[in-house]
Amino acid sequence: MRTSLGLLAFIGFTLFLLAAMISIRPFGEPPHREMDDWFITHAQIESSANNVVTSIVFDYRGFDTLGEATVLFTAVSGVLMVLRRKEGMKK
Amino acid sequence: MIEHLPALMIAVPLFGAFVSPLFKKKQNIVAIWAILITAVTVGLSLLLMYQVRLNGVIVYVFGADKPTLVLPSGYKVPIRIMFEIDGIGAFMAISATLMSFVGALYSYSHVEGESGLEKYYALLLLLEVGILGMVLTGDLFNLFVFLEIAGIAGSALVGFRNYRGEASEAGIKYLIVSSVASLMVLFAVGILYGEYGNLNLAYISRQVSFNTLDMIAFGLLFASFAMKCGAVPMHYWVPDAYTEVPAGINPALLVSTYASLYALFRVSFTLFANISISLARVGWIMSVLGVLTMFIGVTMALVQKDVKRLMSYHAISQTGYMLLGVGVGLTVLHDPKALAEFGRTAMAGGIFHIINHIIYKSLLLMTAGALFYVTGTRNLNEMGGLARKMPITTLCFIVGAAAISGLPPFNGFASKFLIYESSYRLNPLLAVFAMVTSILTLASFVKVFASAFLGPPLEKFENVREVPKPMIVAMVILALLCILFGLFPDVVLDKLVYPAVDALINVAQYQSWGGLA
Amino acid sequence: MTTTIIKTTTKILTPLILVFGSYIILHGHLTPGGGFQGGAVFASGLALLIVANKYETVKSLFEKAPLSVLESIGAVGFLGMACLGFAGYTFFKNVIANSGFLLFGGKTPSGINPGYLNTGGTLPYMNIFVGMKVLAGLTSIILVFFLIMRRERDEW
Amino acid sequence: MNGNIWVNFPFIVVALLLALGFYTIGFKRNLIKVVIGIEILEGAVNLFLVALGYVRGGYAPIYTLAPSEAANPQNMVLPTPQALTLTSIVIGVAVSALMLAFAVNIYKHYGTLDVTKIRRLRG
Repeated sequence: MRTSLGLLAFIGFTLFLLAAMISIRPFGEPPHREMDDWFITHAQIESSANNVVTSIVFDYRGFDTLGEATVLFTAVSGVLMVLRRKEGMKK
Repeated sequence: MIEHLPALMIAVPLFGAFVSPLFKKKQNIVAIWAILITAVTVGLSLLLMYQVRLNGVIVYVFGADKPTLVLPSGYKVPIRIMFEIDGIGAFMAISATLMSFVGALYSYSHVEGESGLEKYYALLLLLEVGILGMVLTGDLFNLFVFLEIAGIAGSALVGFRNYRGEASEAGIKYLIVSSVASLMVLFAVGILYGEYGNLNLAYISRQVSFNTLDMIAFGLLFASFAMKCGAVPMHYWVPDAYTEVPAGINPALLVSTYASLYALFRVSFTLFANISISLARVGWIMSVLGVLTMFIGVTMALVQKDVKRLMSYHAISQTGYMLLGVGVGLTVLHDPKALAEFGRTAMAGGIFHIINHIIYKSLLLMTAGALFYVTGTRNLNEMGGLARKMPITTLCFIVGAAAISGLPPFNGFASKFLIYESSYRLNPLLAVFAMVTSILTLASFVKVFASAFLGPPLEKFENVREVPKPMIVAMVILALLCILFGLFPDVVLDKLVYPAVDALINVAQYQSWGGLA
Repeated sequence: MTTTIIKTTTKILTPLILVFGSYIILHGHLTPGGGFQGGAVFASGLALLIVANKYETVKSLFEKAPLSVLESIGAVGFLGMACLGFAGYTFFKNVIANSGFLLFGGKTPSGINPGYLNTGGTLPYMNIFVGMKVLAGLTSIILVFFLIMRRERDEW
Repeated sequence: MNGNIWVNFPFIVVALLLALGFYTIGFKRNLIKVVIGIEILEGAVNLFLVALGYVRGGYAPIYTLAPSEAANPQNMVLPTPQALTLTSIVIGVAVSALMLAFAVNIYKHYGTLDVTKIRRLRG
């Protein structure tokens, strides 16, 4: 009963996703590229980098990258904490 | 320096987190360091609230020449990440910083002597960073990044007691839920980016129309944030996570749940504000979801034996009140008369309930943590007669229990009353359900009080003492806040809650970056 | 996993992988790549070193390695580079770009060019710090998984 | 619409991958398989982001020694989705590392990774 209900929900969700993906704009023809044009034309002037993607990653959207580095830091701390040895524990 | 306040809100706790693993062998120093950093952020967030009340919406553009340079000279779209802070953002920031501070203070004694503490405090600070970023940001992708930070830090902390299998299990459950939710958020953000070529929340909210893709993105965002804030069909992770996490993290974890609730409100009030026709329907969905959440949560709570698990189910049911209050407001958002009559009050009730619930539920979970600290068990049937031994804890528990049941002069009453009277105006049935839930809550807490604190003193708890001072101080701070918020609700409503409500209602101000463009 | 063939191959390959990783980090602002990718390549070289050796060797090799300190330094350095913008601009402002600063402060010609290493402003600094952080972080994840697997194989 | 389906083939693949990921998360009982399901979701979303940035006949947005047709900015693919994908890949690595750490711990405590068996062991 529970499995069939889950299967039904799953099929419904798949159709929902397919509907979304069929009604999206055609592949390879972005309708709005104002923001990206600014990046492409100004990356060399404003952030002095030939690689536009790097200029976005570290300059225009650098704050995201700080968050990304923080995510990695968090995960490393988490892994080290979860897999730490037990001997330090006293209680 | 004052114009860099929004950036400092993130940079200071982040610096604290990055530095704390260096204090590897000195466990006390790292605890004090975390308390210090969280105390500084409390000050910063109060300053931020002051600035927001002074200037309205604060915008901070990262990497521009000036913090207020939203659009590059003569260009029509925003290109950089920005923070956009209005009343509700500052309100949530205050809750987050305050609760992290109290949690760090409490943790000083509560987890003393366990290993891995430098990671523990680093993760506490990172959880705070995640929440602050979520509530302050004005950029959709940035929201996703901070959602992930909060989710990962939270789940790692849930698994802190790695010598218990249940902790790891609860941790992976929370991590699966939060990563699926955030991936769906990212998918929705991708859909919006594909349509409008931008990631700025305010800019997209001006462009959003009423086509299929927008609806799908809205559905995905609504579902994922509802999942992360523990609304009913997806509530099963909440009790596990709240039970297994050390009590010192509970306040911050609660706030991170409500940061998702904030994101839910932000999405439905601001991002999709243009779809005025069906917003009332969304409001009804939110209210009914709220009623279901509160009712199912409280009925599950009645049968629990584990004291923290019981309180966690109450956390689910209290989330329902917030959804109900704000949902009522959303239903009548485009009806100025009804909005002025009861919609604004309902939203005030819902948002006031967020901070009230954070305060008293943290207090209760901390008293449960104190019970665990002295008795080593969380099973209610094994406790008893602790009132004499731990007078301050008992007193704090009574304050928290009275507040959660909505008894007058405590803060729970103030916000619940607002919700009752306004949801009654929309549909009396909603108010009836809310009141029944409140009575059931009272019943269940009377049970906890009787079995843990009253009764004959048990032999095995002969040597039990009151918990150490830092824990007491943390609990007393929260208990005092409970009483203060209950005695002077008008002050809090005026200074904190109504600015937040008006920020949600006044979409035009947010969409124009506070009048900058 | 610790046969002679693997050990010898590792000895030859690891230096190459490490050099390639450093190249990707340093040329992040000119060619595809950057701190994260280069750090991951560098960490994969160290991972090769870890899986190809015995438990005791790895433990003695990495016991003194200040991975956690390196990670903190990388993170704080990244944050510090971002904080440079507080001096007159905003957080994350690229203050060094085109300023004529000695290291990485050179001017980039507009349009297609062969690429000059001494450009990019704060970008190469951030790449280096992030690369340091990523290599330390990923290596410590791999190391802790490796140690726990080898240590507790008998207990399972 | 009819011609759209073949033009939008990458997006259809994204939808199918998402469905596959959700199926794996929802119906598999082994924790490692659940983690794999989340990785599939991650890959699907990343593919979606990259596909959004594609411009027909476009060049990589890098000026170093680029072919001369790339000098016109209209001929470069959109750089923002690539940057977003980089961020989300690293986040995916972090999430999977932490999940596997939890899985290791769970296996150590219960001796199994089957979700239903774990639930039974807890009672």
